[in-house]
Amino acid sequence: MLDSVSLEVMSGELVCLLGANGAGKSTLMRTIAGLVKPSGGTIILDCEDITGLKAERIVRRGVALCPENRHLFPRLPVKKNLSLGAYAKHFNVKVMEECYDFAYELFPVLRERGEQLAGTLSGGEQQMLAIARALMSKPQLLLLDEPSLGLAPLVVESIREKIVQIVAAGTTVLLSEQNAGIALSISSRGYVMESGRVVLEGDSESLGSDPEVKKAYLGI
Amino acid sequence: MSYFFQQLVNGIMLGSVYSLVALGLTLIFGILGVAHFAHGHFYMLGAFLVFFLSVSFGVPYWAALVIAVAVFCLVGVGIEFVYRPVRDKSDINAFIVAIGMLLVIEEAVRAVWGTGNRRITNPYPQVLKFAGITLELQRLIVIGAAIVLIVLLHLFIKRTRMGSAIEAVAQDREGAALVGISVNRVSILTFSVATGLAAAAAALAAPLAFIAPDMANTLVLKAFVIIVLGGLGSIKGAILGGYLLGVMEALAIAYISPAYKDVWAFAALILILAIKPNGLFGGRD
Amino acid sequence: MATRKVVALLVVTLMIGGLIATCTSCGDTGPKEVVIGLTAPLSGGGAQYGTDCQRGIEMAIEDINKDGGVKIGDDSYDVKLSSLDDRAEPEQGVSNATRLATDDGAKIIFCPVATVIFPLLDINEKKDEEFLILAYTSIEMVTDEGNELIVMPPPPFTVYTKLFTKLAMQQGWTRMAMVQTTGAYGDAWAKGMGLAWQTAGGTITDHARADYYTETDFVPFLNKALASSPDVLLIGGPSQPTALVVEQAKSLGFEGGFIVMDQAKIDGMAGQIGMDKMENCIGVAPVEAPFPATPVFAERYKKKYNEQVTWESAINYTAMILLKDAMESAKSVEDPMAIRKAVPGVLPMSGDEFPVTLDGIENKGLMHMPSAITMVKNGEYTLSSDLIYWWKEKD
Amino acid sequence: MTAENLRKYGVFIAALAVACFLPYIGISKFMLNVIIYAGIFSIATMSLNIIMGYTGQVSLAQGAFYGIGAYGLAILTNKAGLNFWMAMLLACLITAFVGLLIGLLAFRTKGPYFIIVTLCFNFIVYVVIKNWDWLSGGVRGQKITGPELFAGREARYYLVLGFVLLTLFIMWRISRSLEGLGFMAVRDNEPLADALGINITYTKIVAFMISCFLAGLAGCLGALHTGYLSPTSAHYLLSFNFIIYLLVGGAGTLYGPIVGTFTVYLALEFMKGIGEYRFMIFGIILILVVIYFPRGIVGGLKSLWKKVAGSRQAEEGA
Repeated sequence: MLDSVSLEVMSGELVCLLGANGAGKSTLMRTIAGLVKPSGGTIILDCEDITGLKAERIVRRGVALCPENRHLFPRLPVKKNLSLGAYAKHFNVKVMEECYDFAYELFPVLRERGEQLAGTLSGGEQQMLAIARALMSKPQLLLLDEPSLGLAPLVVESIREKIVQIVAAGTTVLLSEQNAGIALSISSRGYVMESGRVVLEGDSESLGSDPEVKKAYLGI
Repeated sequence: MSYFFQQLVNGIMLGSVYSLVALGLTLIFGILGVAHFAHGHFYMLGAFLVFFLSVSFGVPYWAALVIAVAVFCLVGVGIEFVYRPVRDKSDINAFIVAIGMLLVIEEAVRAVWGTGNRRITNPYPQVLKFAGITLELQRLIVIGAAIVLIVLLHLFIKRTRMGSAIEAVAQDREGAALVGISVNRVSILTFSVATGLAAAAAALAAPLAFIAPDMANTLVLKAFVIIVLGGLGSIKGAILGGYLLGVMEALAIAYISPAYKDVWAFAALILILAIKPNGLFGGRD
Repeated sequence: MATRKVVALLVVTLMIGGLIATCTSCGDTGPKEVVIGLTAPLSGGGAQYGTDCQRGIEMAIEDINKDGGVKIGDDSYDVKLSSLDDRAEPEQGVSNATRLATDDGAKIIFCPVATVIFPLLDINEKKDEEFLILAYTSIEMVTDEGNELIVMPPPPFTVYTKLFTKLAMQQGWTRMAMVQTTGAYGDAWAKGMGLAWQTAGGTITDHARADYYTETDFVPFLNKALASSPDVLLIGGPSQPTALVVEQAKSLGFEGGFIVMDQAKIDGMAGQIGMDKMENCIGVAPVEAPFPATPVFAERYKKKYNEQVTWESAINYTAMILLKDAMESAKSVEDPMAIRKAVPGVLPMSGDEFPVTLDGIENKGLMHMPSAITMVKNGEYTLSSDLIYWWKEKD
Repeated sequence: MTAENLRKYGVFIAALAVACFLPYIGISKFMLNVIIYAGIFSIATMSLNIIMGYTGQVSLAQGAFYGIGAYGLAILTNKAGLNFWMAMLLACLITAFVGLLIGLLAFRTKGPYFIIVTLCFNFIVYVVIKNWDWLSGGVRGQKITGPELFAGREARYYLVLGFVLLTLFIMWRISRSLEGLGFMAVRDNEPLADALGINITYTKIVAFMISCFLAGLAGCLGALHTGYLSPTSAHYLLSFNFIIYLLVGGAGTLYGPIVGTFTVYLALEFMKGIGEYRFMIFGIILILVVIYFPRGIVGGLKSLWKKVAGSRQAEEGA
């Protein structure tokens, strides 16, 4: 489904990935995270080839995916979901505490909901939990797949702010979005995908003013 | 009234075995979505191993039990590898693999130990009498040991890292992979735990009755009824369902009809599923 | 994946090929042979019972072949036993018998389970596929249909019902609960026993039948029966599960007696659970007690199979020798009707070669074999050496 | 006749020709017996193919419906004294009706739940037949006497052959009809079929009823051939057998059920010489087949043929 995609993300950057439904954004994300085996090409992280590694190895290398459908553990409490987020890293108690603190600072509502089952949270809260869970492994690179999907505008706005905070705290983020307006407003660079290929790339400002992008993704 | 309690105790005894067997099945179904129809045959094999150790080799009962459980934890690892190629295929493929497996096991046991019934000497034949109830000590041990095993399993799943990994994979396999849990390893672990539990149940209950190559055929059917009733993949459902079925059966023998004792459970299941298509306790879909 | 597939295909083909090869090669034709069929439970709860029958026939065949086989004129035929497992299920039995009769050409088929014998009576007179049924059962009803190709050696169970009732009543037992096996045999027995019991003034307190061939734990059934506080339990099916029933009933605190149906043998049960647990059991006497020739046979049997001899082996052994004599007297191994008609001529069979005695045969096929009953008292068999010539007391 | 047609029908016609003269080419009575059973079971397997192969619902109750058909026939002839053919038709209709009732309950569930519900139903039928002495004759079973015409084995062979061909024809018609397409739409993508306006439950139930009718027919023939009926005729192990036959032959294919039944049943019969070990070997073969040839014999041959034909075409094109 993907065909000669080439993109790079620098350390500390927030890069966005635009494209319509079915353009291959999710597949790309899942391939990087190791859920889908690529038939060709290479994925390089910190000068090391991580192509074809299993998902659990990739998490250990510092890449965490917050997937499109969240994939939480619905019948486990919120706190357990978070602790499982750090499963791959074998952190000691002290580091775990730091991780919880960071997550709760970012999303205070999760502290209140600590003992509640993840499946009973509202859509927005679930999205926050999914992001927080991905952050628990202290990733260098966070892959965010459609975090705004199906959420109310107010919640989307809050998520947008949180993403900015995450980047500010030093995590590199690759954000995939259908909602190009939001994505371009916070990212530094962006790529546009169509039927499995990257068709456009550039810094966010120029992408935002590109007439094609405006017409196709910004609805202007 | 004491007759009622007598049959109730019988039912709880039966239910203990059902619960232990159903627990393993539900764990496996939760992790892999595999209807492990050969599970009962590993129970049978466990009983024969205890028979072999204690009767042919004179190993003391409890030592035989521990050895059987340990051996079957390893056997579980092997089972996982047989299922691995069909894990993501349709339900029925795994089912057929299970049938193939159970044919091999049953005939192997027939070849080694013959087709007839065998008996393991009851290690605790002492008869207890209290409140009008009479039962052998071994039956009480089955009930007690089942509770201990269930509590241990609960602690394992709720309190340990590996236990949480099992729950995570059962609830969302992709989510589990994303947080760095190796689904393959968890699935091996699950088969190991489940098969060990079956062997434990067999070692406990086998001295009370006959052991035979086809002893587990109805047992495995009932275990399936239990886990469907409790909601596929639900641990709580398997435990409650197991005891419920055991008690129901004993009371059916006592008050309705011994001949139809096996029917009530199955009929109840059909009715419950017609009303609640995902089982009494919900469960995954 | 592709290479694996090829390997898998190779393995599968090799396995199937190998199997077919081994099977076709075993069909070689040697000297003249007469095939005797057996359909019996060889697995499950009745496995021991079926195997005991099988061993008796096997031993007889060994003796016959050692003696030069079945001699008819100048020809002699080696005897071969072909046995199939029917798990005491009628349909399986029918399919086994058809197979034995058509494929192996068996003209005589042994069958030790009444439930299976009944359907065999419907097919054994079919033209060109006739076979003689050697019915090892005590249900006299199998001879009632007027089938001309049946021989039934054991005494009918009705011999026992009155004797057992009398013996039990002498102990002061009047309340009986029945926990016998399901099926034609168990039902007929329970009916007959119930009649004898009630005629003698006893009461039947409960009826909780269980399938002895498939059940493995009888406690729930026994609890039900014992709740009616009986003095005595009617139990029975194959010896092995019956022994478990006695053991479990005692573990539930039952102190009364047991009337054991004739399929289960008191000595066989004692072998399972020990003589001390057999106290107060009324049943058929151990085979060695009433017949003087049996101990020799028992010793040979023990040497060969390392197990205690049973009625099943002893009677089926004698029956097989009887059939050999009948074949020789009829001068045919092919015509079951002629063989059947030759049976009265070779009777009685008694003496040192035969573990049990066969005195005569009635027109319907019921044979005259004396029997004996026993009751276990203080760890001893009582009454066991008194032979009962039941047919002489028939009205 | 084109080469394509020759390939398509040639094998079939050759097989049919052999089948027509089979009893007279010197095979043993026993062999003929085995072949008759294989024919009867292949009707049952074809009936399973409708619900499992075409409609995608794995039913483990086919053994029960086989038994209901057989017992229906026995009771209608023995107890009600009906004419044999009349009884046979009625028995099949009764089976289909029971199928309707069970379908209404069972099709509320899906996937593994459906498998278990049908299995439970089969178990219940077995236990009821075993214990309902008055109606079924209980463990003892009962006798079935067919019409005088079919007293001989050869005659029964042709009767079964006729019904196998009839069932095959029905299967062929179904796979090409609108209903058949509906079945397959439900199998391949339920939501999509729903969106296309196919009534899912109705479609499943129709398929199930046809399937039950044919399973009942197989049961009647089985009872007639054996001449005797006992609870084993409704055992759930029968259901397992039918599923194995179908998967080995190839689910969802026209000839798969027949090929699978004959292969497995005959192989197991031939291997009887080595005793029960054959099941051990059979078990291993079963596992290997399901893992490496999940589409069965007919499915596998089809894709092989496609590959061969495809490469040939490619060569011609080049």
